[in-house]
Amino acid sequence: MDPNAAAMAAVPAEQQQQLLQEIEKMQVRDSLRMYNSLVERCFKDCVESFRRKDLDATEEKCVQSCAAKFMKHSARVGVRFGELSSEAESQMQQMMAQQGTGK
Amino acid sequence: MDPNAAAMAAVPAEQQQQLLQEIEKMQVRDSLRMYNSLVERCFKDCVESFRRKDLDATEEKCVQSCAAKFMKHSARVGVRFGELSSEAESQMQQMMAQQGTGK
Amino acid sequence: MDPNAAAMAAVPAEQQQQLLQEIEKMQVRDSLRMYNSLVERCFKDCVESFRRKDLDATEEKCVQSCAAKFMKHSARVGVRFGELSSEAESQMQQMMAQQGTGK
Amino acid sequence: MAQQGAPDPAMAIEMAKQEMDYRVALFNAMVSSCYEKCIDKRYKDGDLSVGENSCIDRCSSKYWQVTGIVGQMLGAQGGMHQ
Amino acid sequence: MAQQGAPDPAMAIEMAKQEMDYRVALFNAMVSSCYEKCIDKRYKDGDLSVGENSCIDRCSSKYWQVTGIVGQMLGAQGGMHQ
Amino acid sequence: MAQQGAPDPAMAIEMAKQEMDYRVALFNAMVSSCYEKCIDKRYKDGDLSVGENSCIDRCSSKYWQVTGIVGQMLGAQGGMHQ
Repeated sequence: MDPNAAAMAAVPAEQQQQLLQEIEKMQVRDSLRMYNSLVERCFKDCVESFRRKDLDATEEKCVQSCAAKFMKHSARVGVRFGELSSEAESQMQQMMAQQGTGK
Repeated sequence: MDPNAAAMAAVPAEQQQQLLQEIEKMQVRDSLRMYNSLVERCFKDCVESFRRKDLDATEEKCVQSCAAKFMKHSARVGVRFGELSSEAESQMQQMMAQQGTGK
Repeated sequence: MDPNAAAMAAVPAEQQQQLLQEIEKMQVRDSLRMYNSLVERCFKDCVESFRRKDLDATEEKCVQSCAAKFMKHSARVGVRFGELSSEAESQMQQMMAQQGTGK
Repeated sequence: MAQQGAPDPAMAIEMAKQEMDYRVALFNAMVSSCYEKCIDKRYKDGDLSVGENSCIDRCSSKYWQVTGIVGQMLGAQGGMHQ
Repeated sequence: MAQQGAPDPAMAIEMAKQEMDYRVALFNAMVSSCYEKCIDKRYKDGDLSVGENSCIDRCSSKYWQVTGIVGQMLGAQGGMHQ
Repeated sequence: MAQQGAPDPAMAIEMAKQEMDYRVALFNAMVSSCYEKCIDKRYKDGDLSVGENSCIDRCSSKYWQVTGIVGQMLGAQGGMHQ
């Protein structure tokens, strides 16, 4: 079960539109935050010298590899996170069904 | 004087209900943030090896001790924080009374 | 072009008042965050010993220098940030004018 | 999740929002923690190595388990979580 | 706290919220700063030692004093904090 | 910035707010990153040295360039930014 679907189910129909807008806001905010933290991290790891005001070729290459790696990393963690979440979700439902509170 | 009480006093009576809801939201948000930072810290300090996908007994024990220690630490800082806040509060009130602006 | 002005232009006139309030809120929030991070940083760099409960003269001097340096640093980055932003803004406008989409 | 007759729709929205905020924060912490533990910072190229990939999988799994242990302790202690 | 005739109730709520946000952030920073300075990270058991406890007390006190010094400097400089 | 006929004023406010939030976060990250790279932490006095000042200028410029590179990569990848 999609975790967002679970959250939606708990909300009265008339309010779902509002919740969808909140989700969208959150996604924009979150991708901007991700962008910022990506810049911060790759700058920290790749730029060491301040004898010039422009990035040299090595620094530029390093930033590109760093950003590419981070995005792949983040995507992979995303897949695992989804799996772990839905495992937990179905265990929870089984438990509730056994306790007879899941009518 | 309870700091929340001070904040409440500055707010018109009709709005206090709304402020109470804000406080409650803030508390939920804050305990979730605390939970997250606790997990992050104890994971960082206790889990070093990634040759298996499950925590071993040593790691599990370490996480438990870390979390227990953090909670005790946090509670103690909370007590000190409360003392320091009310000291500052009463100094402030004394100062205002002396300046005659505390009518 | 002032970046805030750009943001303002995208917003209908009746809503500008509301946006101004949002900006003000954000500024208060941001200066409190800056204050907090300044304390955190200077505490971390200047206070090492916990054999007493009061700061000694060396620690106090260190905190003052640290805070002064941080504020000067922050102001200088602010100037650079402003220059880089307006450069980027005018490049963007030139590009749009050339593409004929800037009517 | 503990919706014992909470009929107030604004409250329901608020709870759903906090649930999502929490999940986003958990995911972000997992990303950055496992990045620190698993990724070679020399950045020779932009691909993940075989070793990095399997480290990420195990790290995600262990991180999740830590979440569970800490959650149980906090729940036992004061019922703060749910 | 500088409520010179601010009659707008939405404004009063907003100020009270920011005051609380600020206090929470200060407390959290104090917790994590003193954790770094005082706590032995080997986690042999879940209790604080005598030394850790007294370090926490002194650390809290010194952290608070740093808050005061920095606050005064910022206040003198631009009146940003009240 | 992609305002293709978005007539909803609440939406416009929201977008303007996020734009500003983003700029503030970028500025803060630049301040703290360049502080780490450029500032001598011994704090003998409260002034920036000549070397620190020129380091700050170059650091700001390089940080901005990294922003551009990463922005392009993210834009090419999924159009996430704008």
